[in-house]
Amino acid sequence: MIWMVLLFPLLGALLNGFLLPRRSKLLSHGVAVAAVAGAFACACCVFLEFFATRHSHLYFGFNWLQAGKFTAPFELVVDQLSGLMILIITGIGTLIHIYAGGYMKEEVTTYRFFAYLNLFVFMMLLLVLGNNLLVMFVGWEGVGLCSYLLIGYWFQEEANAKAGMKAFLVNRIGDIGFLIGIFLTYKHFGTVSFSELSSWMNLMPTLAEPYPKALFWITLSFFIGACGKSAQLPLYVWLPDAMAGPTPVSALIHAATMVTAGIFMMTRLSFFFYAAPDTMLIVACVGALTALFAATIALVQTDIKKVLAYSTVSQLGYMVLACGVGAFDAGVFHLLTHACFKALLFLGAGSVIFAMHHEQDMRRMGGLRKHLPITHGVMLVGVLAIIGVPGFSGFFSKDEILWKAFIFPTYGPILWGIGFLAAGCTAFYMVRLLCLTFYGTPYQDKSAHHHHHPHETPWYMWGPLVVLALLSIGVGYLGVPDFLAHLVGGHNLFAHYLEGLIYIPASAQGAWGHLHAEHAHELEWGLMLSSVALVTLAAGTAVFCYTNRPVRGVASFLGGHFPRLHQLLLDKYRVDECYQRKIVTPLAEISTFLWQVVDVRVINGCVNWVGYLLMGTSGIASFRMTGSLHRYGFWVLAGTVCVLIISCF
Amino acid sequence: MMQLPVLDETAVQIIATIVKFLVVLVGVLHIPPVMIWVERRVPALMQRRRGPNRVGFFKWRLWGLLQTLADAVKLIFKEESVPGSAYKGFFHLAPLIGLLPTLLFVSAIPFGPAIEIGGWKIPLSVIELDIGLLFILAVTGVGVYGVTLAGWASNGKFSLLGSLRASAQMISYEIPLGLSLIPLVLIYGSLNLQQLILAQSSVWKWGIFLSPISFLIFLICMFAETNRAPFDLSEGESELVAGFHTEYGSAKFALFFLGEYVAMFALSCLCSVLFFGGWQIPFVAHEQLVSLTGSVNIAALCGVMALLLKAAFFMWLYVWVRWTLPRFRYDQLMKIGWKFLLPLGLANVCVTALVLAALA
Amino acid sequence: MVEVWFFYFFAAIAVVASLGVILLRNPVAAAMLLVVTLCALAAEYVLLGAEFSAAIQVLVYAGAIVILFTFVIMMLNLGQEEVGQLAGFSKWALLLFMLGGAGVILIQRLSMGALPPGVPGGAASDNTYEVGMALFTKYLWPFELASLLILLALIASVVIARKPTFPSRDA
Amino acid sequence: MLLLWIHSHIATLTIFTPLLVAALVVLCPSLWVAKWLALLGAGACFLESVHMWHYFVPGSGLQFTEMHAWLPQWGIQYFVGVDGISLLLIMLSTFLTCLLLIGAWNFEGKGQKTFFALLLFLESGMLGALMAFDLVFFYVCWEVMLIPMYFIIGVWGGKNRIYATTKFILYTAFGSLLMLVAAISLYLLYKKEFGVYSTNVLDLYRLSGLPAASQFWLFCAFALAFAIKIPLWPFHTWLPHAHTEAPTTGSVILAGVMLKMGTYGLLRFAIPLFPAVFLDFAPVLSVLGVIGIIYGALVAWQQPDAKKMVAYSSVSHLGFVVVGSCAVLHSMISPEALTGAVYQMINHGVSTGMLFFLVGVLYDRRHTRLLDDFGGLARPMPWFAVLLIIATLGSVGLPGTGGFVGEFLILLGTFQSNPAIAILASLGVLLGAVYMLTLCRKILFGPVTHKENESLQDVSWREALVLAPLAVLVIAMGVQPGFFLDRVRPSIDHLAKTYSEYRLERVELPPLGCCKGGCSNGCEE
Amino acid sequence: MSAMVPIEHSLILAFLLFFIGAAGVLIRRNLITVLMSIELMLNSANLLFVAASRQVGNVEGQVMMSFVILIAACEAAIGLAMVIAIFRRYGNIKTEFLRALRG
Repeated sequence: MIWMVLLFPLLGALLNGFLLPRRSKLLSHGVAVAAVAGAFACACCVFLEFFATRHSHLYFGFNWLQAGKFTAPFELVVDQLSGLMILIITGIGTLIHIYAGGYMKEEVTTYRFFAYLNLFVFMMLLLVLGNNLLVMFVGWEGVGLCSYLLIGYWFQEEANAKAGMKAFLVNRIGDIGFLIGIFLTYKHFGTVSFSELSSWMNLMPTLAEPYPKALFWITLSFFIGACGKSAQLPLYVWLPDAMAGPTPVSALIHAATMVTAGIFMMTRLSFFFYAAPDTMLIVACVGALTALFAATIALVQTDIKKVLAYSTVSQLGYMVLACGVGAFDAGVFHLLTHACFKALLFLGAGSVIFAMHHEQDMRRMGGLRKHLPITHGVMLVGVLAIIGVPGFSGFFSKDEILWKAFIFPTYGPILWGIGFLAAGCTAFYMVRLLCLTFYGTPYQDKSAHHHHHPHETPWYMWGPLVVLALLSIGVGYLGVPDFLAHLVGGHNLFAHYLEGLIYIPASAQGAWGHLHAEHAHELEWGLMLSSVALVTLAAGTAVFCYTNRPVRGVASFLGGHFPRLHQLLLDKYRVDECYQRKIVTPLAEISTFLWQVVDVRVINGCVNWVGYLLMGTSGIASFRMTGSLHRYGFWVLAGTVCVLIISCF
Repeated sequence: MMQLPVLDETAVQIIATIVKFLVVLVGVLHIPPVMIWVERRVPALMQRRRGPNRVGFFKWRLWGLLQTLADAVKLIFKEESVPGSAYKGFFHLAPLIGLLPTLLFVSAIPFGPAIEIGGWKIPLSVIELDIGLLFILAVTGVGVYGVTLAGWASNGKFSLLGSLRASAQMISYEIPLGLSLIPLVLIYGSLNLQQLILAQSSVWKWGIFLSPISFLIFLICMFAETNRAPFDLSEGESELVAGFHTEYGSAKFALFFLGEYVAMFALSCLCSVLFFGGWQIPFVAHEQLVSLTGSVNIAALCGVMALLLKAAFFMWLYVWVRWTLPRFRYDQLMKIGWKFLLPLGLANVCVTALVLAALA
Repeated sequence: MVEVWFFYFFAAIAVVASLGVILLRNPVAAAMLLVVTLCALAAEYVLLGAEFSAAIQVLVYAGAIVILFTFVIMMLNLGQEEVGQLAGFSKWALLLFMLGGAGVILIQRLSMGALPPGVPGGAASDNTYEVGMALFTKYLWPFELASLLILLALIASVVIARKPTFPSRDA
Repeated sequence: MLLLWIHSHIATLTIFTPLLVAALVVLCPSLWVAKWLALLGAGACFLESVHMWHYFVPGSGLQFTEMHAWLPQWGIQYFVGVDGISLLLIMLSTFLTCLLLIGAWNFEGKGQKTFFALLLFLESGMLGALMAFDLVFFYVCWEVMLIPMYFIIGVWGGKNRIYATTKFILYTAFGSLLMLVAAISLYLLYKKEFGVYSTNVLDLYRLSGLPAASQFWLFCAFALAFAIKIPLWPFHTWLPHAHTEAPTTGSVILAGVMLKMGTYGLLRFAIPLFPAVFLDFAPVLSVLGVIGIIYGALVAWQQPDAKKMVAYSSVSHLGFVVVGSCAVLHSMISPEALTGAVYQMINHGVSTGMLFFLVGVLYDRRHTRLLDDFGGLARPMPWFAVLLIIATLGSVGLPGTGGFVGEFLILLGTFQSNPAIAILASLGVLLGAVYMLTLCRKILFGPVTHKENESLQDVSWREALVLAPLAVLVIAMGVQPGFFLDRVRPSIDHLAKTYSEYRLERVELPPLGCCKGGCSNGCEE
Repeated sequence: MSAMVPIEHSLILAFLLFFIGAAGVLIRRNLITVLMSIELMLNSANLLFVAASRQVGNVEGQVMMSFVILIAACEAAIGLAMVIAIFRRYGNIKTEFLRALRG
């Protein structure tokens, strides 16, 4: 069954990519949806099978890579984490596939799109199912490849191709971290299998040198990998650009699944991370900073997808923060909820864009509520979920993270504070998005003579949205924090579910004692209420600023009084430019220098110089070579005569 | 027969050689008139017309034989003209250079068995050589110079082209010619022409029967070597006016004529010698003939007659073929020489050698 | 002693003709004189009892090689005005050379006693047969190799003399 | 009976089949027949190598050996054999040659027959060098390879071909001459130690008591020859010229197989013959390799010419192989790295060969290779785009392609011996992606800027016939490396573990018909 | 021909021919004449062979002589082919034009 989960999308990709006739869009769409839906069905079976026993199970495929002592079998594992992930991937994947059929209706090469998309699902499944680092890495880079292909799906535009390339390359930087992590792991542990590593860590009561140090480097390396894939500072730059791809892609890859791979990986290796507190601090800081950083950028963006993209970066920051403070379960839970509501938001935004004929600038929207009622409704749910309105899924997950951050012994309150601010920003920009898009007066395009009225999308596009909206509300209740759950006599189902997987290795128990320590519920209540208050405040401000009026208020205030700050935010802190100026351009100049000067002049020059030297020498030696046949003949014969004369004596 | 004691062997031979040479020279000089007559009368016969038959004394017209004589006289006494641009020396020399090898060729042919005069055995060839065949080949090779020089010295387009063609042709066909002779040498085991003749003691040992392919090749080469139809490209009148002797007139032209007919004669003789038993009369052994006639000399004379008859047949064949076959194209000519005759000749040599080795 | 006189006679012809070869301006004349030299040498061979050699000398040299020369001269149509000057370098060379040559001959002449005594009547009776036997027994392999060589030369000369495939100097 | 004969002379047959066919091809009057003949010959040669593959018994020994005295008075033999280090390269050579012939089927320009014959001749030389276990025979084949390549570049090359080919020949010949000198002194040293002359490599492996100084110089000479061939930085400058000027086929064979001769020679000769010096030199070679990796990648990035870019990428990729071969670890070479190195050789041959083919496809159509002349080709040429992307992915070492397996193993092993080198080398993985994706983007993506490009023909069936197997191979090598590596692993491990006192034994020829006995070394569960 | 011509005579003749030929090679600018001069030199060698053969009393000298003739034929063929090629290229056959060896 587990193989079927993998096989379906692969088959779908192959069929769409190589085998099927390419004319029929319906066929390619049907095949793609069937492949993912089939995979989803199988994934459900697999999950249920696992859920019944709660015992992780290994599936050996074949002996993939073997050299020296190194072995990396193609082996899959189904446990709490991967079971959940395959559900997310195939489930949300199915919805998005269905939706994509409508969204990509006008495309000619839909087969290509669906082939990539199915391939992506396959790779993502491989990533989450692999039982060793190497198989995971296959999926890890595989999804990067699909992301590259899908971002550059509209390759006719140079910018899209460049964005795809940027995504791939920035990811590759992270991948190198991942690779080095693998090397280090193999060096110190002699294996790359999760199960073996896990049991090794589990059995070690204490870690002597060199392990602590090694673990620091190992986890740091892996974290670099995670930074790349999960768009953390400083490697987040690819994700906003990745919005160049079709919106379903953004929903599936750049919101719901692929970008969370870093969190997934860190959770997989939680036993390592727990054992490396120094790294954890770095992780937490990076996560928190990313959350705030991206959120501030999102405040002023005008492109609807860009806002969502930065929002994604910010939310990923939350997840990483969760990992960093040791709350992997909270991180994964946020992953789950985020997958639902961010996919929802993206698809909703996609519907808007679709309805607006590929207009993405929010300033040119407005008042769409009347035209797109369903979309509006689901978007509203999504926004409420993401900003953490109580009762919606985001509330539970985000709150858990903030709480865990707060109790983190090192700089805990500061981390909480950053997260808290970010939550406020989130509320502001998401509501801003909603207001600009759906409320207020419609934008009057003076120049457009044939204004099309936006229409609600067909059922197979809004259908998935509705499902996702329901999920965005519903999944939150899986992970109600303990102190709330206790009110109704339950407990955090999700954390409980993951308990078997995420454990603190024996050697690191001391450092993470606070996670299990009893804390005052009042504090927790207080924090929760304060964040609710902040969210309300921010949302209210946004509503005040952006509804039914020309853009003003905070935004215009900011723009008016702090123009440079506003500009800085608009320019996304000019990080891209900085990278371009400080890294890419110098590197290109160095390359040119190496080529034009070092290679052509110096090295090749030396080689040629030897040749010229020889040529010159031969020139000196050949001055008697007059080229006259007669002279040569004369000397030959004269020599002969001389020899004869001499020999006669 | 009376001994002449004052003469020793060498002197006799020298005198005999001079005499023989003179005889051959005189004999050879008579060939062209006769041949010209033949060349006029035979086609006339073939074409059912009369040909030149008017010239004569009174009623004796001698079937037109005298026409030739008249022509000869005319040729010799005609005014000579030398082209202004010609290389004079070679222009004058060329006909002689052309004639000389053919005369040498004829000199090497044994016209009959040795005769006895005054107890001296005198062979009936001007030069008796152990390597007669090689000598003939060598002389044939040198024969090209006449043509070549004539064409070149005339310093005219047609002449040059004609001579280039002629000499290329002659060189090309010399090779199959030589190759065709090798089987005979292998079979009879000698290069001496007299020995070769003697080895063909009976009709069935004639070269034509022992090595028919050689004969075929030789026959073709014979025509080519003498630039006769169908290989007369070098003087193809429709293309090159008259080829290498375009610029020649009067006596020098006559010399060329002479050279050509002597060459024809020599090759006919060689053909008879090599393939038809030379001076041997078919079915009559030489000893029988000697005993029959009672004199070596008369028998030898009969032999000479036999050889001349055989040669006459080939001379006639020349004429016959000339009036029967059209001319080849130049590339065809070369193709036949290099792509057909040469491989055939080589194969012939190999096969003969193998057969001989097998028999031995 | 007739042979000796004959020898001198032909030797004189050979030397004079060969001088003509190198001195005459007209290449055709030179070629003709070369033929004369060769024939004279062939006569010398006969005098030396090498009839076979004489025959092939005429057959190959005169009948083939010099014909080739003549051919080429005619084909390139080299008028006598165009060619035949002496090389500029020649005077010194010739002088030195002739002196050297004379010296060598002189010395050679003086040291003649070192030569092995001749075998009287040494030439075999059936010269051709002997040569043939030597060629096909003792010298069989060299002979075969030589045939290969001549085949190569044949092909090579065809290839070299073909119409040029390289661009001419002006192009 | 015939089969048995073939079986017992399989190595010799494989070497000389192409040579024989090459002669026939030249002599064949009809071009059509000659072409098919060449293809058949190459196919036969491939089948012969498949035969070897099939009967190859996993194990460290030397198999399919054939030994004849050549110049017995000097101890020179004709000695050929196959072991795990050469087996894959042999397969690659024969396979690529078949494809090359198909690729050059409708060759533009004169002398196709000669061209085919030269290719086959080249194949013979390469196979000879790969199978030779006699130093002299190896040297002969090593030099013989140069001749056809010289003509292939010099006659059918681009505008600057004479310069390129002369440089190629002089440069490589310079290295080989040094190697010859070293080989001769090795030969004399052997005589000194054992009292007999021998050029048998298996004998030479037994040379142990070489003085350090002479080992030093001998290693230098050998290593220089191989470094030039590889080409290791900074001896690489002949490569861009040769590649750029060579016709497509020449580039493919040059990149596909000939460059590997250098790394192969390193593994076969330089390392096991002079282990002590190698230990000292390994860091140097590694550093040069790493410089090559990064330098090659950076320089490739800025190239305006697609072919030159791929050429520099070869410098980078071969750097990996060198790094992998020099990953010394506690008196042994890291087996992982060595396996990776061997695998990377094959993989580079396939993926770079494919890239050169693809550039050739473009060149055939547009007669230019400048990246600026292309752009947006994915629309008019979708299949071409697919193939180019597959080749690119293979080249950048995406997991699932052979490139990943090779690079990963190399880096993994190198990391165990020298983390700094490995980390720097892994930068090459990143930079590799930079330039390869740039190539892809500039050719395939963006708007179609040149009008001529809008109506370009997609890959033809014949080109697909060449490229599809390579594409399949790129992926198959990533998915099932075991299939390729299981047979050769024992040899590689043997070399890795015992390189300091390397010995090679000759193995009896396995009987015909029952081979599968020992191949289950890791290929079943 | 029983009487012997002394070998010295042949030697001197051979020397003369050789030097005449060599002089021809040196002083003539016409390639064809140069080639002919080379033939002369070869012939002098032939003469020596034949004379030596006579002197020693076997035919090996003559065998050698036939080889020499053969090589002369090859040389003439190739040489003349080259002359033709040179003529095609330079338009004449003076030796001055053959200066490719000039350093």
